[in-house]
Amino acid sequence: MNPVNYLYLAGLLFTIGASGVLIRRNAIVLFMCVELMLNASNLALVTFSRLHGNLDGQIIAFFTMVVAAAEVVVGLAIIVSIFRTRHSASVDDSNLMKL
Amino acid sequence: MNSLIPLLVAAPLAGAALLLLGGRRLDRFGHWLATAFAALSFAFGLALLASMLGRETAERQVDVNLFSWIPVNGFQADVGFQLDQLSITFVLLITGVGTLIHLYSVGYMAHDERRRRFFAYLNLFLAAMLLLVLADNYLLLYVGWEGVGLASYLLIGFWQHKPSAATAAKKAFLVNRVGDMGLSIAIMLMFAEFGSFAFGPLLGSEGTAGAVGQASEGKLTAIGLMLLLAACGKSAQVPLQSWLGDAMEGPTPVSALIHAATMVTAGVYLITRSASIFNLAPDAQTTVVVVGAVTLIFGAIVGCAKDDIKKALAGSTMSQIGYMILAAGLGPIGYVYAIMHLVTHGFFKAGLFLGAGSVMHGMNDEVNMRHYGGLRKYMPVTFVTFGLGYLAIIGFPGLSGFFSKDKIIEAAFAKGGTEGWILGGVTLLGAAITAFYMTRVMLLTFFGEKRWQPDAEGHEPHPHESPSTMKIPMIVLAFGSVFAGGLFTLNSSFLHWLEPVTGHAEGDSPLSPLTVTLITTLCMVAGVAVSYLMYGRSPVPVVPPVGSALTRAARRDLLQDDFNHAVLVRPGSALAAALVYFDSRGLDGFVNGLAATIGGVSSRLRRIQNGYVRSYALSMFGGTLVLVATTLLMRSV
Amino acid sequence: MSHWLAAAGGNSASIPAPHVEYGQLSPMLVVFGAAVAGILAEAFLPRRARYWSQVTIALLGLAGAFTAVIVLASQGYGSTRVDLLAMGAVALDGPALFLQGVILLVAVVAVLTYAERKVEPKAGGVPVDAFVAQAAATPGGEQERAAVRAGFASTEVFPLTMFAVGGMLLFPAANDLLTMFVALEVFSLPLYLLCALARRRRLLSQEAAVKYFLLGAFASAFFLFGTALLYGYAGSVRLGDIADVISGEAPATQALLSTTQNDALLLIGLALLSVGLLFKVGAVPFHSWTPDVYQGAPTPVTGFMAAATKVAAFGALMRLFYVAFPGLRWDWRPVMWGVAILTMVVGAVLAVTQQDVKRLLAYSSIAHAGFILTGVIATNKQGLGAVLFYLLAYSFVTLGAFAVVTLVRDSRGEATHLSSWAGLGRRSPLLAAVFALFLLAFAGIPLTSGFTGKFAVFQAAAAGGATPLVIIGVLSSAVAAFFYIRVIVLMFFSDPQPGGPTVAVPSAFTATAIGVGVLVTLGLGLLPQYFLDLASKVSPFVR
Amino acid sequence: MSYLLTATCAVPAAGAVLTAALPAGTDDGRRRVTKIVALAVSLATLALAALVAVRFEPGGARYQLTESYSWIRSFGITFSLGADGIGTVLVLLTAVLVPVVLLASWHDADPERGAGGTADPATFENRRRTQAFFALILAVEAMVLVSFLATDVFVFYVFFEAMLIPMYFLIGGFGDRAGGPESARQRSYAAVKFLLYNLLGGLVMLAAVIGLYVIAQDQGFATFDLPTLTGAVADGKLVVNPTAEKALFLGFFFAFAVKAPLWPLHTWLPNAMGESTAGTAVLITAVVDKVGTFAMLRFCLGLFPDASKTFAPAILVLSLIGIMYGALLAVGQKDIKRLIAYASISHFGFIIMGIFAMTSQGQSGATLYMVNHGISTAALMLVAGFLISRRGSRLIADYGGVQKVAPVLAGSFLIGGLATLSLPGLAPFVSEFLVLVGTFTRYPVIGIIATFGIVLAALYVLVLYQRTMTGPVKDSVRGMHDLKVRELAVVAPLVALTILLGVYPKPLTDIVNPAVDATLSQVHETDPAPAHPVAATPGGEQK
Repeated sequence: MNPVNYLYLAGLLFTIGASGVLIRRNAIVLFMCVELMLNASNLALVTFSRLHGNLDGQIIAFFTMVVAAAEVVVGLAIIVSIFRTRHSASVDDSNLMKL
Repeated sequence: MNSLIPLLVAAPLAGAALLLLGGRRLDRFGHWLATAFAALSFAFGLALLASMLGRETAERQVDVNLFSWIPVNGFQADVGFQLDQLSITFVLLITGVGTLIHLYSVGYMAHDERRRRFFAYLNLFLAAMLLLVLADNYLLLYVGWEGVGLASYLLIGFWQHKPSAATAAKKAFLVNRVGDMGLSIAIMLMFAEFGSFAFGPLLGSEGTAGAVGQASEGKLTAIGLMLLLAACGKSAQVPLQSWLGDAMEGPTPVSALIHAATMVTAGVYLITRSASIFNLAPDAQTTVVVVGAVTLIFGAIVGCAKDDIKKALAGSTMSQIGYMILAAGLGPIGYVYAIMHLVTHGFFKAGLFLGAGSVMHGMNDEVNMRHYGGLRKYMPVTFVTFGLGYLAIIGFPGLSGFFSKDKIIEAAFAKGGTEGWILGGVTLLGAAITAFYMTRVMLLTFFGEKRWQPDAEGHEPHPHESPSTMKIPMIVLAFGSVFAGGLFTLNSSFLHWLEPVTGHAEGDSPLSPLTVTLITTLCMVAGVAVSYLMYGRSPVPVVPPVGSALTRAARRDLLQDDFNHAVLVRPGSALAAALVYFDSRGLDGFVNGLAATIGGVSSRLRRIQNGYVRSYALSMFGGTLVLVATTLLMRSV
Repeated sequence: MSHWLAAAGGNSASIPAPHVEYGQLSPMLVVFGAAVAGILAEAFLPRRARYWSQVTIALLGLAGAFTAVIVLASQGYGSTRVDLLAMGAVALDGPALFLQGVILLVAVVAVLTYAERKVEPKAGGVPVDAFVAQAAATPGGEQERAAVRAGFASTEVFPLTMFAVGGMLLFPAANDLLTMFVALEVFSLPLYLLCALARRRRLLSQEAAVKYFLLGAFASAFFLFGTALLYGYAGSVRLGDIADVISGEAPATQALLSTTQNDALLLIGLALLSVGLLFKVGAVPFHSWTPDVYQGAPTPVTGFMAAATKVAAFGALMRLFYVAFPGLRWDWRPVMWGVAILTMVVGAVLAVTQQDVKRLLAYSSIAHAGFILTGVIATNKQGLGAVLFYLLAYSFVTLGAFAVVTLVRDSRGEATHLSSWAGLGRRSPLLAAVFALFLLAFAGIPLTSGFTGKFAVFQAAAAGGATPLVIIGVLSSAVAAFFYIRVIVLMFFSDPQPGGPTVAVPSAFTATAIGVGVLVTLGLGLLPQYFLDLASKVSPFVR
Repeated sequence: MSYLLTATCAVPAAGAVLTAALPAGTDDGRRRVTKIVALAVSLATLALAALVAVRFEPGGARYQLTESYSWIRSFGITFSLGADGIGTVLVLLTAVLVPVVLLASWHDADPERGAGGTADPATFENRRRTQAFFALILAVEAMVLVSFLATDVFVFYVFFEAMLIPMYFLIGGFGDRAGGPESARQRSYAAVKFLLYNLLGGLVMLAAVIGLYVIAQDQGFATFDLPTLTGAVADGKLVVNPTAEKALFLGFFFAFAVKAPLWPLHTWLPNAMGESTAGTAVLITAVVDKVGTFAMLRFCLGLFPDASKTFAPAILVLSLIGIMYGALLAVGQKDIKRLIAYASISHFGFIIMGIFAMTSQGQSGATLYMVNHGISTAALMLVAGFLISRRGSRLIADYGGVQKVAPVLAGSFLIGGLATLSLPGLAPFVSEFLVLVGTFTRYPVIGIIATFGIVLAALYVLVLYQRTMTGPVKDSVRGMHDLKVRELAVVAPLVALTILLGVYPKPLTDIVNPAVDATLSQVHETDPAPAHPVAATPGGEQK
């Protein structure tokens, strides 16, 4: 299979993720969409790694996963604490600060 | 001896400074101090005259350069004096009559609490006028010129608590400023054309030509017209005459000083001094003559209609100065006679004003002649001196005015051609009207029945003769009024005296001198007769009759103030008001509007910051798309 | 599947043993070490001892790291010597070392403001700082009240900050995109948490954290995708390699021949990377998080974040543009022109109508990002020095300004609404004068550091041919001056409100922080030569 | 190298610091110490300035007593001072006026007298108020002196801008007694307007300064040294292309025209002068604004000779509009201080006209005008201030007949007014006439129209005098006391100088003329020659 197709897939996933961030309300889902974008990047990295025939891309993908995991930890901590306060995970509820 | 020249100016100036800075402790004798300074200056003048008479005609002019005043590259103004026959004539007139007026004021102002200051201003007036006639360049002359304006401002407005006095003073200064503008432009023109504005190099002296000869007639005409504008301002010639009548708000000695010895004579001096320029600019000369002729009649008409004794005299001054300006405009045939009339006029007009002041002094400061009448019995000295002045001014044969005015009328005819006839006619008409209105003044004041009115506080007037400090000057001036003209005409002494400075040419008169004299005298008699018929034979109404349109207009100074108000004051105020509005709403409004626009944009843009994280993400996403698109576009372009 | 393995196996023999230059990396290592030590202290020390030990560890760590920077600099690093460390992942060159020094100094001052315990009223008889008693407790809940009564404190902010500092040290030194990404996350994640830890107004604080986190993660995703694309284009994430590929100097492999045909990969990758960095910088249109986060975060954190993040992010941005994309200058410069103009104008214009002092400073920081961008765009030696100097000057003014904000308080904590600052100059002229000095420095009035910085940056931009940018910069400075002056007017010429805020008397910590801010502001304004030299003598970026 | 110039600038600067540091207090004793110290400092400055004038050799080098210290090497900036003829007379003016202003403002900063303080005398602000006021004035003096002496474009710029800050606080913080409840708002509006206008001007100039440096740097002149730059421009070694030169000229000129102020950039002046104390108003119009016109002569003409000539006609038209506009607005004013402000705008029109007429009379006249306007406006404004302090109103309509109750005050006011309307014999006449003549020789029409200004000047001065001083005594001024000894000590030197410099301006012209020659030769301009010079027929010797 032409590896370029993976790139198309990666682009698609990235776009889906980005659109998700834009249209979903739930903070958790939003965050998952970001994760989707990260993983789209991973896919692209791995694909390019294959294309170029070096391992850099794959190694980066591993790093990304670790980073994403750390992000999850931090993100969930924040989201959970705000959920406890507001009893809502909707990001649209957090708009005390504006203008 | 020449070192006395600066002292001529310095003496009264020192007097003014001393009196102003000296404070209250000088209140008791300050007026005498000032009079002494004026007299000192007069003494210096006499000494200098004696010294001058002792020299040959060609060596009579003396130059004293004191110090370099404004030295800038290519521009050199010095403080220097030039004393010649013309200036010494003025010096003696100014200091002589000036000293008499000082003396008179000692009595006249005896009860004024600010007398010290009054004398300081008088001294200042003398100093400025002396500087004007002694300066050896136009810029220094300008200093004296405006100094006179300042002194007149201070003196006209001396009774500042009266709003009318303050207004009159302001008006005098402002109108004069318009004239000053002319002098200023004239000096600029001279500098641009010749690189100098000193008399010597510019105008030349006896036997030597000045630089003016090299300039084009157009330039000289421009300079001449600007000088004329200046002269109009100082000498109250049409169209800048409006301040003179109002200037009567000042104490009467001030009027005497302004009208006789100083101020109004400055214009005549300027034109005579600038003879070299005017001689080469016939168009400018013609304008001078026209201005003089118009003012001559104008002043005379105004003088006829006024009931206020001082204003009637003011109209007369305007008219007489018109004679002088006219004469000066005639060129070499008239210069000497202009100055001669100026000197004789200085005597009799000063005498008339001091007499008027004396009358007012005795009549609780009443100025309305309709409230006078029959005063000759109560104020004999005043009556006699005033009467001699009256006879002099109407040109009663043998008195000063007769000689000097006659010469001007002769010169007017001597202009030749149609012009000569017209000018001669105008001057004759002027002589007739002069006789008319002066007779009117005389009759209303000293003859007829008593028409005295109680003053505002209900005091009946008790006319009495004035103290001797006031009488002596009047008597001295009366002597001048009687004899000066004859003295000057004897052997044409005045002509020979001034000719080296002003030059002289005999005109080509269509009428013989005797004929002119006869016609003049006839005109005078006619004027007196008409006046006697109108005012001498029947009682004068206390309330003035409505009168003809001309009379009504003349009472309002021939509508000059209305004209100024409509043409200058009202549009000017409107413009100022409009500009104030424009400044706050237009310019500031623009800036404030800009600020408001930024504020508005800011408020609107703020709404994008709506607090929703998803919309922030959207803006980021949009930004990213734009960034990507532009980056790609940049490459494809 | 086999060719995947083959591709991997083909290189397996050539994987070299990693070589790490611990000495040269010591600034970062010391900071990370201090952070770990802080975690350990948090875990094992009794609650009473934590505050002092954490402050000590943090300050010692930062001081040690700064010493290391000085030592490296004295060895000639950064000026005459440059090096690539850790197998080329980390650069040791002038800009990196300079910015690391700045970040460390900023961090020291920031830690001082963290350590302030005199301003906040005592809780449970114990002096407390600006941070939440117990982050996990629900705001206003019983658990929180108990924690407050017990005098708990979130001393973990110190190790968190140290991690962030470590990441920031690495960020401008990162020589490949992966290291850059990791550094970005290492300093961002602690900051997200720190934002949530305000003692007062916890709802705002949490909201700030969630916004910052979500948007930050979003931006990171862009950065990462950009990394992927560039990797796809160049076959490497090393900045130098990418530059070589762009300029065609790299040995052409088969893969490169095909990928380099597609400039879209390169250009989109460049754009996406820029998004990630411009987000951290706070440039328009990626700025929208700034005001909300600055407002909601605990003020000491805001100060730290505003100063240090900007320093680190601009360092990375410049390294990216100067090292990886000098050959693409004609592609990215127009775009960055646009961004710079927008940033300056929008920042200045939006600040005009702000009512909250922290938001005002946030918008001001956006405008300043625009000014700094003009220096970045210059892409000349002067521009580099100017940006470095500007960052130094700006960060201390910012720290000082936010430190002042912590002192103006009413019963509900900091009184950040501008209306309550009315008449401050009459109650507390000294503090108001200090704040006015900072505002004037922000406005770029001569004899303050802000002016020198602005002059340097604009001068570089003009020399780099960006005259229109300079003119727009100057005009938006004028707009910006308007709102700085508005605050000064408010402080000095308005009457104080009854019941308005009081000015707390700070401990030596905050006083020192403000004092340092004042000193640096005046010093860089009056006698900037030494620091200008320092900034302009730095070596160029190493490749 | 002598240190005289540095000392001249440093003494008031040190004095400002010292004054500010004096012990605070509300008792008269403490305040008096402050005032006396400030006055002593300003007198010491005057002594130093006099020494500068004595040491200055009119026929010597263009810049004398030069000093130069390295400041910011990176940008070729040296702290260079040097006195030329024009600068020297303006230094003298400043040094003379500041003690006078201090003496005139003796009680203006006392909280119970001047406006702007709070009601409670014990507040910190009120206890420090006197110190602040006097220190700010001295600070302004120091900065103005540096501006007049700086021979480095950057140094000039820095102090040109920095002086806005103390001026701003002087305007905004201290008003006269006349203020109603609205006054605080009006005052802060005026202060902000002053600052924003001038800051905008300064920022535009900053762009031009940077542009100049960049262009010069490209051609090997990486310096801000004015003699070097002007020399290079004159020798053709530094060639600026015409478009750039025009742009740079406009950048510089804009700043100076705002400061000067030239129509239509003048609108800040009436507000600033109207709302501040009389002393501050004098400081603004007589001293600070002179920096603008001075800088036109020194910087615009020297650095951009061709552009100066290109724009001269347009600038002349603007200045002509300014002359008439200012005078007409002065006629329409109801407020004494605003009237004087508009009169100043008219006078600044004359000054700028003289400068750009490009003749030696014009420029010498303009320089003298700066001095004379300073003295005469100071006299008028300070006496107006004394008047206002007695009655507590700025409205002309509230006065009338003052002459009767306070003759010396009225007399002083009249002399100030007469000087303002350029009465011959008083100093302003000399300069005004020179400007008119200098303009006329090159631009006759403009010269003639400008002459109308002298009539309008008489109008607004005399109307003002008439309405306030003459007429029946109004109840509101009854019992008003005449000038006190301190006030006489303020007026006397000003009046004396007005007369002295009107009668004998040679000492000044001797100093100024060579500098004007040098300036004119920089723009390659010579005076128009008279058509029929008198010198061709010396004294009428030839026939």
